[in-house]
Amino acid sequence: MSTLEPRPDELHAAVNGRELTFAEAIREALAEEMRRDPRVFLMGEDVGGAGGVFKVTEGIQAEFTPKRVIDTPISEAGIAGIAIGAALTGMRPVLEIMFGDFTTLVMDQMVNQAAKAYYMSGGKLSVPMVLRTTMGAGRRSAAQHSQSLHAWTSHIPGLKVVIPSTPYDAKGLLKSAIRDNSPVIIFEDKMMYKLKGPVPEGEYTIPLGLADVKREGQDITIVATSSMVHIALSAAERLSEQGISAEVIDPRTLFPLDAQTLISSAKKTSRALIVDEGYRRYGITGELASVITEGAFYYLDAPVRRIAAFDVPVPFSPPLEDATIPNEELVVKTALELLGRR
Amino acid sequence: MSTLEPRPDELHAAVNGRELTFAEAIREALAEEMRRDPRVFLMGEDVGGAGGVFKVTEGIQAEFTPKRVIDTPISEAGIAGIAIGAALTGMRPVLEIMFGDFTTLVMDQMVNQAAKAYYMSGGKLSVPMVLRTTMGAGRRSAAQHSQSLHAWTSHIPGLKVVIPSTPYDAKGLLKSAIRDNSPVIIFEDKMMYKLKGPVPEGEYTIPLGLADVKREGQDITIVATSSMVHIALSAAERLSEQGISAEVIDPRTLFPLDAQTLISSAKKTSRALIVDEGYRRYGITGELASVITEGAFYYLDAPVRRIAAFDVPVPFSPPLEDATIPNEELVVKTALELLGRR
Amino acid sequence: MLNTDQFIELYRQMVTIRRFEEAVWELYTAAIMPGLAHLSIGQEAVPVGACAALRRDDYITSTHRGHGHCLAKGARIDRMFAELLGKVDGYCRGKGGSMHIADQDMGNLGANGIVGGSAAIAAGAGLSAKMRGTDQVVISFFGDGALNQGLLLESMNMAASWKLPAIYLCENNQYGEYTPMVSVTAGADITARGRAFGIPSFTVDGQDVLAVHACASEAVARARAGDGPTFLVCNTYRYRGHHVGDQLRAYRTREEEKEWEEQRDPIAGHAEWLISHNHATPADLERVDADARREIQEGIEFAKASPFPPLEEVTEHVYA
Amino acid sequence: MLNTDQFIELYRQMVTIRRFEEAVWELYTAAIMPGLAHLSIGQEAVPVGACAALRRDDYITSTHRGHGHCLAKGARIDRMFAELLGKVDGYCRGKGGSMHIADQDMGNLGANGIVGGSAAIAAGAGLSAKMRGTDQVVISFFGDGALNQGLLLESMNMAASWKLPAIYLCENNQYGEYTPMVSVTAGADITARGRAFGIPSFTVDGQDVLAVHACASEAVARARAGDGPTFLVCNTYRYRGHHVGDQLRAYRTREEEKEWEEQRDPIAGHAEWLISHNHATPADLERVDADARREIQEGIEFAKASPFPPLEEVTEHVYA
Ligand SMILES: Cc1ncc(C[n+]2csc(CCOP(=O)(O)OP(=O)(O)O)c2C)c(N)n1
Ligand SMILES: Cc1ncc(C[n+]2csc(CCOP(=O)(O)OP(=O)(O)O)c2C)c(N)n1
Ligand SMILES: [Mg+2]
Ligand SMILES: [Mg+2]
Repeated sequence: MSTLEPRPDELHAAVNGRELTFAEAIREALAEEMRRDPRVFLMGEDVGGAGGVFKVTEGIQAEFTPKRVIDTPISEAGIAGIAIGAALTGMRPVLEIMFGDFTTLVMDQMVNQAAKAYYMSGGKLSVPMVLRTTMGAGRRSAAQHSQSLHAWTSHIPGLKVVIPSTPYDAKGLLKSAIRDNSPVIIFEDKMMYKLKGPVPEGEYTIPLGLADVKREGQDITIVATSSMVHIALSAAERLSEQGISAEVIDPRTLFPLDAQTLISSAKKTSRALIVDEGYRRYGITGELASVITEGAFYYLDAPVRRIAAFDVPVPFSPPLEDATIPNEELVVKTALELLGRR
Repeated sequence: MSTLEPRPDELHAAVNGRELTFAEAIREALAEEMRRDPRVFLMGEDVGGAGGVFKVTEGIQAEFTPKRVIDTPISEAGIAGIAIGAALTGMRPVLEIMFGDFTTLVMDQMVNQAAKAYYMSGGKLSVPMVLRTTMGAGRRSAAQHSQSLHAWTSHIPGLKVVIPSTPYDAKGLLKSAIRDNSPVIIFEDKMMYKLKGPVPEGEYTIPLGLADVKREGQDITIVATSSMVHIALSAAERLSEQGISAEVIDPRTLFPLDAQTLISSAKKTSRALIVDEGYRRYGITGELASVITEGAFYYLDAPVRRIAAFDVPVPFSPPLEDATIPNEELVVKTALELLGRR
Repeated sequence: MLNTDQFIELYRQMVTIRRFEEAVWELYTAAIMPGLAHLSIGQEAVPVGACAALRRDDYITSTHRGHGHCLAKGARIDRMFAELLGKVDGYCRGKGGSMHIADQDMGNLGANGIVGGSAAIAAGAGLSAKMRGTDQVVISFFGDGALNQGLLLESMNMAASWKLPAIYLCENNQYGEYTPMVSVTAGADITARGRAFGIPSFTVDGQDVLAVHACASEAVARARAGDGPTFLVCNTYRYRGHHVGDQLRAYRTREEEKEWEEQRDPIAGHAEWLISHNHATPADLERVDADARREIQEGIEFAKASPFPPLEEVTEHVYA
Repeated sequence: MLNTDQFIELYRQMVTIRRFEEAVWELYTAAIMPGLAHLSIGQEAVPVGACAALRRDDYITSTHRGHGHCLAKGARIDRMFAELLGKVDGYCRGKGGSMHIADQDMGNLGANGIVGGSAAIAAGAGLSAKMRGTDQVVISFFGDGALNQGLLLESMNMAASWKLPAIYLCENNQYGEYTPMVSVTAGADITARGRAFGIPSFTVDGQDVLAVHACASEAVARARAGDGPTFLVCNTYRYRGHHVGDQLRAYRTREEEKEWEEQRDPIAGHAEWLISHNHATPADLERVDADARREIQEGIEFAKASPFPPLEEVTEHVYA
């Protein structure tokens, strides 16, 4: 089921051919939620006057004033803590951490404070905040500006993790994240900000914990996240030219994880392949492969295959960087191997 | 092969019935390395005068003076950076971060700086440092002092991760870690510091990347880490009473990972179970299960099972805390299920 | 100015904290209380004087040494003991324990196991008060050790830049665990760290509950008026070890301990003041003490009688 | 005191940095250089004046805006261009790029993509020098934005506590990206942040290479003598956008830009000084400029001719 046809369990509106970029969809979600709920506010480095270094929040400060769109000092840990404190006391902050690589600076606040406050207080204190950050290589930004560190927060009980692949999903998921009463991290691939896709006007949300079948197929299951969904879809197209029908599933949220959709697909196709842009070891692919194997072992004809970024710091040099990122070619090749076609 | 019989590929000395606690073994490794190499020094909060809150470094400052055993301010990120700077310029620091939960504060320094310096400089700058920290629940220390966060650093290329389960291994692995030219993180289960075990006098090292078969068996493979090794060994004993021969494998280092030893065992037994005390999702167990499944799929009679800590912040209340930690009972039960005995 | 009842109330609170923590020591050594706890015996004047300057709807953030803050911000003894024993009637349903204890309904945003970990949370509560248009203020308690956590300095910078109603209150008990403050904390005068951000910064005798109260009241007034943060360094001393059961004493001298305990005890000092200013007789104060002891005994009984949380709760409260 | 050759050398270095970065701008806009780069055009006097106070075996830590530091610490132009183009002859074999560029053999411990990220690394290099018994010193360069990173303040505290031979040098170009320094940096005088740790702290005219050199020399002498750190705030200005290709200009005024460029340019200023003090003629300076341009042209040719690293290198240098 493509995003053109929202699932029946999603709030939705007619698409009517309207298209937005990934960045615009996020901006629209932010603005709508800020209009709806005066407790929602934005903070981050250069999110206000400059509209964010990726221009995602452009124009938001003009509508909502600097009181609700706050340019902060370069103090990642501090601004995360400020968001937590505000969330504990009745506000619903949306914090931007410019590069996912800098989430390394907010781990104590997010993991030891935000993720645990509700539990440690026996349900008395809650932290309804959203942390928006980026992921993805390919911009020749080298090792400290190219990582996809979504595995870390996905590992932590108390956090929810959203990883949209389309403008439609980004908008609907971000709105749900903002309305959620727990801390939610959302990873946006910076290479997708200009990607266009259908986004209906007006209100819709996508519940966290619902995978989306981006393409139906019978012969092989490809589970892909974020920008890897598009690589998987291209690969599926190429596979179809060889008569292979690939199903492409986007989990959309890493926690809560819609394990059932992944498992059912693998049971149907008997072969599964995971594509994620994080580092391979001890990351997303190992977990998703295990979840599928646990649920569909007796249906599988071969072990689940994993495609991820190389386990190396992302190099600057373009040919080297390109080699570290999963690509369509590799997905096709791996799928064919998995199907015994090579 | 038990630690009483070091593997032939390890430098070793005769054991002669000598026993040390886990803490003493670590202390001995530190002292020996400091005597051997004047570049080695220790730093951390209260590691000097007080000998560390777990008494691991007791007496070290008296031998090596406060110049080489440095009590630091409570500035985790800062002291990590200081260790990195010292390592970049000819020293070999061993940094203690008191609780593994506080490694959340050093992630930027360890992940964006230490792990990447060698790569980003094309091999010109190296960071020969060791970060010692703790893991493990069970001390009624609640959610911010009980986590086992070894999955995070294991995810990061450029870092090595050591996770010893016995005094013998702790000493030999720590010595190798100190001699390694890359940053190494070592996780010590604080519940094991008083655990006794054979440790030969004098020089031996254990290479990083070599799993140890702690108990040989034919019917089922139990891969266990850190203190879970002892739970696995007790479970294996109980299983043997029911005529089941369990092989217990301790990877000892999560990176480099001795995948071959895990896979060979699983091929032999056809059934594998992973026990680790980190959070379950997106953690150690998913990776190890995937590695085994990839390598031994066609030999496995059932999907690899995983036992890990509950995916909840560690609760203070004793009965609740106990429920979150894997135990012998659960290992036995899961093994029996895996063997179709239930 | 405070009246006689309020002066005596300060005394009552300090005595209650001391008796409470003496009982914690006993519960721990009798192996009735699980886990760890950090006692603030000797430091009682700081939370009591400071929290007396707050309204119920004001916030505090607390530390690993948080029983005093919790009591001074209005928590009940019985439910605190229940928390310390891991029982379901505890403020956190037994899930938090000593290191996370708080009566959340009294504006306590939690004790904290991460040194310095709540400094920015406090600033965030202040920002929130400002955005919501209330005149609530927040006091962030932290120890001298936390002065060297970068997060604290980041938080002070933002509190000052944005004129947040946040009071940064350092309980300078001279040591972080076993490390003397002066050996790891550069600069001759700690208050310079606040002044560097343009924050009005003062040193206070933390053993004098009236002095603490006076300074805190001024700081609170400044914050409520929209004039931004204050940094207070309250000099104080913990009589016991770093944590219950801690026997290490090599890091400080017996003379130093004796001087603080015998010359500068906040409870004895305030008692003398109350009597010499005719606010109370020795017998009045005896009665306060006896009442506190009784309440504590009852609280312990309550806590012992309370059950552990049902096992199903282990997976509850992970997500709100 | 410096001699004529040295005065001219300062000029040569500043001109080289400017021409180098103008070339970077062109390489970027011509789509020959991949990725991002942050130019320090306008700020040249700071790295040049500061590094001139250092020996070859002294260390620096650099920033995302690091070309100037790299050149001033002695790197070759050709190998720098090779790095910027991702070629194997680059200092990092093309793996680092602009944000991680360094001639490591000259004591440059690396440019850094994390704002404030190298502050503690610098302290560590200082600690190491002390432990190894050398008299090496380290200069930690960082921007005004990094002043609000807690790590920097933690590092200053340790450098001061342990009297480390580390110089904290803030290149205050008045903005962190698009945010004015004054809007997010509390306190009337930044140097108070250093003084809070007892560190001698000074404001320097960062557009005057001789002033920078003089202050840095004093700081270096203090560090070498074992008297600990210094904090220098060098006021400066970047003429171009935050990064190459950055067109956003709404965050500052044309007048402000003009004032700095036309009234306070470090190269023009030093040229005037050299001429008026008879250290050089206009023709001498022309020649310096022409030489720099030629060297840069050759460096670019070298870099273009250099191959990309072989693909196998992608998995090399992960572990030492
Ligand atoms: C981030 C962090 N680092 C280290 C610790 C271990 N620790 C607990 S209390 C303490 C000393 C704190 O000193 P101070 O802030 O002065 O408070 P005090 O204990 O004196 O009240 C330390 C180091 C911790 N809990 N959190
Ligand atoms: C930890 C971190 N946060 C944010 C960024 C994004 N960023 C890059 S440069 C910059 C501004 C830095 O300002 P300043 O320190 O004044 O240096 P300048 O760019 O002015 O030279 C920011 C926010 C980063 N690279 N690292
Ligand atoms: Mg203290
Ligand atoms: Mg700047």
